[in-house]
Order: sequence, then structure tokens, then C-alpha cells
Amino acid sequence: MDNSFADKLRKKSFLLPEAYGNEVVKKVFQRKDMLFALLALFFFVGLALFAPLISPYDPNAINLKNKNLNPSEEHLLGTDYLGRDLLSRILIGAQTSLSIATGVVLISLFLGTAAGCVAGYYGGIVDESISRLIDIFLSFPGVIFALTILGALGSGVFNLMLALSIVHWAKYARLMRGQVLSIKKKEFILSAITSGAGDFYIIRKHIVPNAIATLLVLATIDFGHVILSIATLSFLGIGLPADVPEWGAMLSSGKEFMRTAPFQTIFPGLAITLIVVIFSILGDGMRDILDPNHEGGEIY
Amino acid sequence: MSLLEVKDLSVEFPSGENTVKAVSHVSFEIREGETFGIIGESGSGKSVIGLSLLRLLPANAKVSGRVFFQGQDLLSLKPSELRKIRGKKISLMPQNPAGALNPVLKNGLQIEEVFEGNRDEKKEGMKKALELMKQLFLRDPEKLCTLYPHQLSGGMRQRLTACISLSFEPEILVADEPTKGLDPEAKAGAVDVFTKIKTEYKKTMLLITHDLDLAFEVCDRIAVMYAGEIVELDQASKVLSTPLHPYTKGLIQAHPRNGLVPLSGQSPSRIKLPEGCLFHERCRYSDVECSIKHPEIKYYNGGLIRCHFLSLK
Amino acid sequence: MKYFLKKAGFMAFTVFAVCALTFFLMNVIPGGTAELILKHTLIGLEESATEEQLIQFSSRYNLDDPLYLQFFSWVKEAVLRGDMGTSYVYKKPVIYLLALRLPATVQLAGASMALAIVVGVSLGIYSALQENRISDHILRIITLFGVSMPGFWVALILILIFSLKLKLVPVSGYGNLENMLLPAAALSLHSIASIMRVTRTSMLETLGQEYIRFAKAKGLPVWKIISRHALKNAMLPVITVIGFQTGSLLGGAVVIEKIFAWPGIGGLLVDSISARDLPVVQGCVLAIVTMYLLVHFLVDMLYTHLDPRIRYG
Amino acid sequence: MKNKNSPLFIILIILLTCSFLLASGCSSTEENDTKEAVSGTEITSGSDAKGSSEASTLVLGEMWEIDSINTLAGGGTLICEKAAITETLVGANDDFSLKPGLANSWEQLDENTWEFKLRDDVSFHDGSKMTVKEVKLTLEKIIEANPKVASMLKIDTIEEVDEYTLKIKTKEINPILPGILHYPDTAILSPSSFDGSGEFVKPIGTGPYKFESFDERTRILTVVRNENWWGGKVGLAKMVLKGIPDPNTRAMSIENGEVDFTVDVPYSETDRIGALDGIIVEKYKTPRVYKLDVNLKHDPLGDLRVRQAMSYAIDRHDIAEHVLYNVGEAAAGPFLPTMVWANKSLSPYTRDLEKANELLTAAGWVDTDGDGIRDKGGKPLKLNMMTYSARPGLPPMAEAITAQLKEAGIGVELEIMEVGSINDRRKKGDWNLYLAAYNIAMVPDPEYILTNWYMTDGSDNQPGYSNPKVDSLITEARKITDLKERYKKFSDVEAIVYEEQPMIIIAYYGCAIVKKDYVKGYVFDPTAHDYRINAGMYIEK
Repeated sequence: MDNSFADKLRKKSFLLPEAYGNEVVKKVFQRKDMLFALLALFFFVGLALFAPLISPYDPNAINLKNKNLNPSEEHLLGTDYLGRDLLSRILIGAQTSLSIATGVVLISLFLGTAAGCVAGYYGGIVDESISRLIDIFLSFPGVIFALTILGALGSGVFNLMLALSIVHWAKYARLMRGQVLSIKKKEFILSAITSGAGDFYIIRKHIVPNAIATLLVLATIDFGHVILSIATLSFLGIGLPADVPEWGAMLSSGKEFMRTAPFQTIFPGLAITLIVVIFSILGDGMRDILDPNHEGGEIY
Repeated sequence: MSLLEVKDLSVEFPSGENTVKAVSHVSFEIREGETFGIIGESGSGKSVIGLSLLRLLPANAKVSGRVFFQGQDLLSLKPSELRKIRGKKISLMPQNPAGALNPVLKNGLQIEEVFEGNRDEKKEGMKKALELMKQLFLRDPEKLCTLYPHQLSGGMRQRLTACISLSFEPEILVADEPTKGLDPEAKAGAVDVFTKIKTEYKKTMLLITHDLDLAFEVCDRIAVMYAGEIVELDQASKVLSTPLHPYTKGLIQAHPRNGLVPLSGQSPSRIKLPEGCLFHERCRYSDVECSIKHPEIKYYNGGLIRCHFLSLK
Repeated sequence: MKYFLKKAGFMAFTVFAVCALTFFLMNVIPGGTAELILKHTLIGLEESATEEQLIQFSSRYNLDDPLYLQFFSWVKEAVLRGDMGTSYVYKKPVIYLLALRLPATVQLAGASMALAIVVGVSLGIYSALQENRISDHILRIITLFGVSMPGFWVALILILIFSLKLKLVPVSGYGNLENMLLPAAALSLHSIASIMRVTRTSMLETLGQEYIRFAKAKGLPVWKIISRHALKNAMLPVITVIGFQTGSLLGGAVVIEKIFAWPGIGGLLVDSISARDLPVVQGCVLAIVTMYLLVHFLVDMLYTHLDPRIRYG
Repeated sequence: MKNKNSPLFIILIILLTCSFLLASGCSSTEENDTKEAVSGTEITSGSDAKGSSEASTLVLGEMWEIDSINTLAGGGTLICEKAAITETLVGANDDFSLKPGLANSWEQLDENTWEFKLRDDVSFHDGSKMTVKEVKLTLEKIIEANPKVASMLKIDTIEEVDEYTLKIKTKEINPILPGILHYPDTAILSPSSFDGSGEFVKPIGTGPYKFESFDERTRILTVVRNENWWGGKVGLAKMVLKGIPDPNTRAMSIENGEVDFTVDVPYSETDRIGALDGIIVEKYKTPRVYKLDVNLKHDPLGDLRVRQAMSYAIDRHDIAEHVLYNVGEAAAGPFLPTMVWANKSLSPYTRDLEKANELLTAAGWVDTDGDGIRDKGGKPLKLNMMTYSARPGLPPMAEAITAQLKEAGIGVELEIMEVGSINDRRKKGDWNLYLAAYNIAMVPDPEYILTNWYMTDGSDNQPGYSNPKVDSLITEARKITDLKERYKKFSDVEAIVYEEQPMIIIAYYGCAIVKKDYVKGYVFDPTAHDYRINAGMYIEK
């Protein structure tokens, strides 16, 4: 990110006509911030994967007499309001948070790509109706929408994923539609059509591979947004039950204890912030690498 | 008398761990009233020279050497003093007029802003500029001022930028690739414009171009650049009709009028310059010496040339 | 003109569709509208309603009609007479409630947006001009964390610091400027960071443009280059982002209003959803979506105003 | 341009941006106008509501949003108990026995006839005298507006005997009629509270404080001293009631000195705030219990042994101490021990995992596969528990109970839902356990609760409990007018359900009163729904 402008200058510069290649991996390694973010992400994912093995306590075992403890040797990050070990809960919480976010991003990526493809590729009335639908979903503030859907479905991991996906897919669909529209104009699509390829084949072989980079950038940045949305919904009291260890739920149920036992908000809050920071850095970096002509704001 | 003297100018751009040598050790002078041309392929560093005179290169460029204008070294002037020279004494006519005009501002404003000072001075200036626009074959200049750049044709934009550059009556006009990207008709128009500037306004000009026709029509003296170096410098007629350097020869032969014989090969990497003559890999006349020893620039027959003279043997 | 009609048509359609969606969504929520409303008004959350009460209530508000009939009668009343129904909980016309609560939200969102734009754009420009210096890095790290922290956490931390530790502003309340400071700051933080980041990128991109170089070559002072040439162009992508930020501001207002006991429409909406006060939910959603679309429309207009290249026929 | 780095330059940029914004017409300056325009919606009957911080003005941080000041539409409790604008005919002592209110005395003439004698020295805030005419009108309004109260009152006719004597005939025998007239929704209003068409405008009552204004935007209710209160001197010149629904915000508001009196800060904060200079925290019990409903129709829960085991597995004292921070207390039966009719021989189940183990093993539930969850015939003992978050004590209590039951080998999956969704599930019977906080003295008499909870067709008998003995005891008690006899029958019912645990009573609900130390003379009324503001409260700085 630091060198993005210099990079751009160089790319545009007449001095280095061929220096810009497709070596994404090499680029990642050239950027210290991305490398750092990647390492941190691996660290988090590793923690999440091995959480049951490394967490020192049962994350749901309460010990009322040991409630609201500050960090100590026994409980490295302290305990929460029911005396549950915070470290264990944050570790297991990583599993919940990351898998919910992954689920939401994958579902909305899939839905959005499909809808955007169909709209952009077929055009006409199909495009018109899907675009209207996208507009409708985009003009509805996400939090409120999720609130209503969760109200209808009840809380729980699966319902949360579903509600957030319904809120998030439209962003992907709009982006994908734009991508398809611009790719459709390219010569190779025309030649594919003249050579008699089927619609599905063209979409699968030509359009999706050319658009996916941009979508992946959005997905990466969105990952962080999903985690923040979960926390917001938890705050409004309809995210996940508090006994499911999840960072957002922990943060919001710990907020009552901000004064007396601040660590039960500090640690989950930091965990959320860090993971969102990591995904922002990765997303920005990927955008610079994969999608150099992207204009700043489109995604937000 | 020389109005502008460039001495040992080198420009480098850092790129990751390497540096790109855009211009190396270039020296020349521009005499009062003459039109000095710099020609060469894209990427030969000729535009960088033009920009470095006014210190318009990106901040990461490393510039060394001297540029004397009226006894001042432009490269070591304070920004506030530099500002008094930019646009007033030395003005730049940018390459790609489409990009050089701010798309969101009206043409009039972009002309007017050259004149600083109070309203009367501005009015006075605008009057002159409108006059100038008429001179430069722009019809209905008043209306033009109320339009936005995208509403003009390429040729009109080109003349407009010329007008902006000339309106303060600078002592030197630096024209950076003025015909780049213009259609043939507009190109022909550009030649007329420059001839007019030269003959009627008697301007001193630095014309940076790869358009040999334009250079031939307008320039008094010409420097040929290759890979950041001047390889030949002489009277325009001499350079273009009886080129000495093999690169200049190639360049002229590549011209459509001369049968479009392209120069084979590519320019060398500017990060790691090859040993010996920079041109030897593409040179028809190259010899062992050429690949070992870098030729120095020498006087020859009233001009300057950077070659081991193998082509003359 | 035709363009605006078309646009207005789209907006009306979107508002209608969102209302319909809300209506049916609210009706599939389990819990029995009549019973829940009674619980929230007359009998207390944990008590159960009598059969008689339910029947009386349902027939008073026609809750037993088929959904589409209920919806169409709502639309009819709303369109023909501007009557969006009467709140089950507050027993007041929805219009009246909106008139009470909407200004607070508009104030909060407006103040946050103004704050976000002023601070975000200024910092973005500053950061761009300081590219890769220490202050740029620090700013960017701060904003990176700014967008990454959960909003309600930030709000609570702000209260702890500014209200309880420093005693500068009250914890909650409504009416004075000092009441607005903290909620507006908390709400705008995310937008400040987004706007700053976009401004920085776009400013850098703009500063690399040729017309900036040409402006420099004209000898314009720095502030003029930035204010006249760079800012207007750099603002174009920023304006788009501002449009999108409105949505997140309106959504974020729900949380912020709850924390600061701000008497706005967001809190009303959340309360009404859980009380199944359907007419109020409908009214709030209608208001929010309309506001959102209007801001987008304004953004579109502003965009055309700033960028002369875009003209709608 | 790259070497300009001074602060001046930054200011320049900011100014530029501002001017740019102004020039672009992107403004939000119409705000001030709109604010002016709507302030006309304030209902004002006295001077402006903006209370300066004069000595005897008290700012009260109320725990719910003030949605309505209409006593006929949900505002009853607030207007009567918290704002002290209106009063009821009947009062109650701390042990929930009744005492005179606006009515001096009452008498049951025959099975269906009651006679109430009103005080003759009471006048409304509008200056008019309170007589039977106004009382009759109020009661009729309430019966019309609130079917729930109407169904409890069972009033047939109201007769004016003389100016201060009222005769009420009920449709059927209703021994709890005076108790219901203690309910704040039945507080007496002046006819001038309504406009010509009978619509409610503002509450005009007889209480120690007079309604001054209600700002519908900020929802701030202001009341002022009633100089002519029949009960004597009133402590405060003015009281400003502000709804602050978030417990955290209430805590910070009183800490920051924005309110002088509030209730129910987060329970965990009570000790910390109590230790602060100038703030006093008092913890009381209120007539409400945390209760775990058990769906008896769900297979293992119909088994008495399983229910008892569950009751033994729950550590009520730990929960009261560590989850409620002693804002509340471990509970035995549905009634507070301080209530005059409560069965005082019962004591809370104490935790006994061994006993729970015995009972479960006897019922056939043993952990055979070693996963920590008992099973029987290959089916694990897994239950779901629903609760809601509107009351801050519930979610953490539910979590604690979940963990404690798990220690006894009972797996519980916790779901925190909206009340609406819970209702739906309960109607469908698709639930096992439901943790809620129930009011136990909406009417200061045991009949109401015991009927609703434990009778076979009781309206709150969601567990589906049915015990003919309980049914007959309650039916018998209804006809008994002698209080002692009545209470005896109800005590027997309490003892039975204590044994059978169709609803597992966890703890009594508490209330933490948080006030500044200059607020003096406050007396807690344990019969109030949340808390009651007494006339004697005053400020002394």
C-alpha cells in the first residue's frame, strides 16, 4: 500500500514498458504490509483450527466465584462475567467468527456472481429486473434489514449467516454485473460467440475468470465488514446467544462490565479490530495488484 | 548568444532496488531566437529533458547537472523564484493536450489563470490571449472560452494549449511532443502553427518530438537522442538530409516517406546499461570496439556525434 | 428532464418495493402481531393477553384481513391521503411520529456527514501531500483502525474518555450542541476513515495527472493548483463514496441512537420492530429509504455539476 | 510543493475544503429551522419545560423509554408510581396487605357487592373536588380501554350512593377486587384529563406531583409540586423524568451528574458505583421472580424426578450472588417471604449434585457413552432453553443455569430470542425450558398468580401443569372471605408446587436504587412494579 503511487507511476511510466507482469505472488512478497497481514491471518486461522487443542479451559465451563478476573498466570487473558476463561473463549470464538464470516462471504459471492452474471450477460428485461432488485437491496440499510430478517428467523449461527448473506449479496451482484458488461465488449467474447460456444460455456470459461479478481478483492474487504456486522447485531441483541463463543457476542455481552472488568471487552474488541485490519490490508493490496486501474471508492 | 544552457544533465528514477537511468550526461545550448529540436524514439528520454528544465518531474526523480537560464541555475532555484520563471519566461507546451487541459474547468479559466495580478491585468492578458487565439487559426475564441475541454477537437485543444503557453510571451517555449496523437490533418495544422510562432513571434523554442516532418519544417538545430544520450547534434538540414550516426539513419529510414524500414531490435534496458556503445546491438556497422568501449561525444564536421565512426569508414 | 422523470420513477418504484418487502417480512415474523403489541402497550412483556383482547385488537386494526389487502389499503391511504396509519403503541399518526423523530436523525446524520466530509477530505488531502512521510503513515494507520473497530465499542470508549474522565460533554441527551458532539463523532468515525482513504488515493491519482503538471508549468502557486485543479477532480470518486456512506450512516445511527438515547428514527425503528408496531416500521423504513435515495440523487446531481463531461439528456 | 509542511498549510487545506463544500451547495444547514418547527409539538400546561438546576429539581433516569403518558394506554405505572401524578383508591403496606388510599375504607356487603368510602379532602390538580362521580368515570374509562383490567375487576355496575360512597357490583364473586384497585392502571383521573370527544390529553390526578409538560420528541416528562396535596407536604419542587433504557448509560449518567436518581444500573456496577463519593446504591427485592418454565409435555420433563434433579442442580445462591450481584435473592416459592400470605416454611432448593444424580439415575438417565451428557435408551438428555434480553439479568442467568445443568449431565442449548418468537414457539409447544421474569403482585393477593400459573386452564400455565388437588384448593379459597383461611389454602398450593416443580423458581427479582447522597427521604415501596417515588423525597445540598 505504501508504494502504490510509486507503483502506479512506474506502471504508467514510459520507462518500464514490460516490467508489469502477472506475478502476483512475487508482488505480495514485495509488499511488507501484505506479507505481514498474511502471516497474521495464518496465525489467526491456525489458532482457530487448533483452538480445541490449545485452549487451556473448556470455553463454556463457568466458575462463578472466579468471575471478572484480570489477566493472571492461571487465566492469561482473565475471565468473563461467569468466570469462563477468556483466552479459551477467544480461541474458540475465532472458529465461530471466522467460519460465519467465511460462510457469509462465500454465499453472497456465489449468489452475487450468479445474479450479476445473468443480469450482465443476458441484458434486457432480465438485467432490468435483477438490477432493480439489486437497487432495492442496496438502498435498505444493512443493519436494519438483517434485524428484520433475524427477527423473522430467530437467532442462531445458520440464521445469522443467512441474514447477512441476504444483505451482502447485492454488492457482489452489482460489481459482477459491471464487470460482465465491460468484459462482454472485449473481442475474445465476440470470437467465442462466433465460434458457436454456448452461453454457459462463455460465462464459465471467459467471463467469470476475467471478473473474479475484482470480486475477490471485494470479498476480502467484505470479510471484515461481515465480522463488524455480527458485532453490531449482537449489540442490538439479536446476533448469537451469548453462550456461543463468538467475538461480537462476547464484546457486546461484556460491555456492561467495561468499568469493572474491562478485559472482557478489550480482548474480543482487539481481536475483531485486528482481523478486520488484516483483511483491509489484504484487500487493498490485492486491489493494487490484481486490479490496478480500479478507482478508489467504487466498492464502499 | 545562448539563452539556455544545459550542462551534464542526468536524470534517474529509483525503481525498487534499481535505478532507471532516463537521461545521462546531456549537454546542449539554445541560442536566442532559434528553434532547437530533440528527436528520438519514445522512451529515449527526450521528454524527461523538457520536464526537468522546469523541474516538473515526479518527486522521486534524481536530477543532477546544471541548467542555466539568464545566468540562473534553474535546478537550484527556490520554489518561489522558480514560479516566476515557469509560464512567464519559460513555458511548456505539453504533450497530449487532451490530458493537459483540466477536464472540469472551462477553457477560459485555464487561459486566464496564467495572468496573475489584479482584474485589469487579467483583462488585458485575456485580450491578448484572445488575439493570439485568432492568430492561431481558432475561430470564435470568446465562445471557446465558455466551453469545456472535452467539447473541443484534438487540433483545437492543441492550439489552445499552444495559446496558453504563448500568451504570457515567454522567452522560451518548450514544446513537448506537440503532434503526438493528432490525426494527419491536425498534424499539418500544427506545422502551420509552429511555423507561425517561429516566423511571426520570433520565439526561441525547444521542440521535443518524434515527428521528423515537424522537426524538418521548424527546427534550426536538432539533437538526436538514444537511450538517454545525445548521439548526434547539428543543423537540422544536415542531420535530416545527411545523417551521420547509424541510429539517426535508421530513424529516418523508418519514416513512412522513406519506405518505412523499421529499425530492428529494441532499446537496451535502462536499469543495466550494456557495455560499450548503447546502440551497438542494433547497429549495422557495429564492431568489436563498439561492444567494449562507450563512445564519447565528439565534434565532427561542425556538429557533434557519439559514435566510433565506424559507419564512416 | 426526461432523465429526471425516469430517475424519479425508479426511486418511487424502489421505495414501493422496499415497503412491500418490509411489510411481508414483518408479517412472517412469528409472534402474532396483536399479542405482541398488547404486550408492549397494555399488559407488560411477561403477561399474557386474553382472547377477548386479541380479538378486539385484531378487528380494530383489520389484522385478520389477508396480507395483500392490508398492504394495499396501507398503500392506498399513504398515496391518496398521505396517511401512513396510526401507531399501535403510541396511538399517534405515523406521520406525526416521523415529524417528531426524523429531525433528530437528520441532524445527527447531517452533522456526522459534514464532520466526515470536512475531516475526511482535509486529512485525505494532507495525507496525499505528505505521501509516504511519517505523518501520512500515522494518519493511515489511525484510519485503518478507525474503520476496523466495531462502532458501538468506539462509542462506549468515547463516552468513557470524554464524558466520564474529561467531563467535557454529557453522556446522553438531546437538544444542545454539546449533546450532539459525541454521537456525531462516534457515528462519523467510520465515514471519516473511508472518505479519507478515498480522498488520498484519488488525490494522488489526480496529482499525477498531466494537467497538474501543466498547471505547475504555468507557474501557478501550490494552493491554487490544489484548490482549483486537483480538488475538483479528486472529489469525483469521493462524492460517490459519500453517497454510499449515507447508507452506512443511517444504519449506524440505529446503534448510536440507542447508546446515546438520541430521540431519532433509528431507535424508533428498532423498538417498533420488536413491538411489531407495523405502521411505524413501515413509516421509518419509508423515510430511511427515501432519504438514502435522495442523497444518492443529490450525489448524482453534484457529480454532473462537478464533471462537465457527464451530461444527461 | 513537497516541502511545505507547516501547520499553517494544514489549516489552509481545511479552509479550502470547507469553502469547497459550501460552494458545492452540499449543506445541512436547514437543521435549525426544522428544529424550531417541531418544538410546537410540546404539550405544555405550565411554564417552559427546560428545568434549570434549581435546588429542589430532581432529574430521574427512568429505566424504560417513556412512550406514553396515557394511563389508559400503557402509561399507568409510570404516571402513578414513578411520576406520582395519580393515585389509586387502595394502597398497600410493605407486606402487601392493603391499606387505604383515596378510599378510606371498603367493605364486602355480600358476595357480589362492595362498598367503598372515599376520602372527602381530596381535590384534583385542576382544583376540582374528587367525588364518586369522577371515580366512576375513571373506572368506566379503564374498563372500556383495558380488557385485561376489566376481566380482573369483573365489575357489573357502579353506583353512586352519595358524594363519597361508591357501591360496586361484580358479575361474580371477586374477593380480590380491592387488590386490583391498587393496580396503577386503575388510578383516578380528573375528567379534565380528556378532551371534549373523550380522548386522553394529559394526566390530571390527585397525587403529590402535577403534570407540567411532556416533550414528545425527547420524551422528557416534567412534573411539579402539588402545593395542595391532601397527604401533606411534598418534597421536590420539580421532577424531570428522562427515559434511559440502556443500563450502562444510566450508570454513566448518574456518575456524570446528569441525573440525580436512577435505578438498575448494570448489576455488576452496583458495588463500584456505591463506593463512589456522593452516590448511594440501595438494593431491594421487588415483586417479581426469575422463573424457569418446564414443558411437562416434553418427554423427560414430565418425570417429577428429572424436574427435581434440575432444581437440585441449579445453584440459586451462587446465581444471586455472582450473576445478580445480590440485586435479588435465591427463591423458594413464587411469593416473597415478606408477603403476608407467603408460605414461610419453604426454603430455596440448595445445590446438591449427588441428589440430582440419584434422582436422574433412578429415572433411568445415566451417562453411558461418557460424553458428559446423560442418556437413556440411546437418547441423550438434551433440552433447549429460551429466554429474552429485555431484562439484563436473564441472559447471564440463563448461561449460568445452562452450565450448571451440564455439570449434572443435562445438556442444554440456549436460545436468546425476541419475545415474539418465544410466544410463537410456546404456542406451538416447540420448547423445553423458558426462563423469564414474572410479576407476582400485579394484584396484592395470591389468587391471581396461583390461578394463572398452576390451575389446569390458567392463562400462564404454559408448562401444562395439572393437579386436581391444586385446582380444588384454589377454587375453594376463592369463596373464602376470611383472609387467614384463604391464605392457608394458598400456602398449601405453594407447598405442592414446591414439591412438584412444574416451574422452577430461581430467584426473586431485585431493584437497585441509585441516587445522589443529597437526595433524602426516599422510601422504597416493595409493592411497586419497579419503584415508586414517594412524596417525602427531597433534596438537601
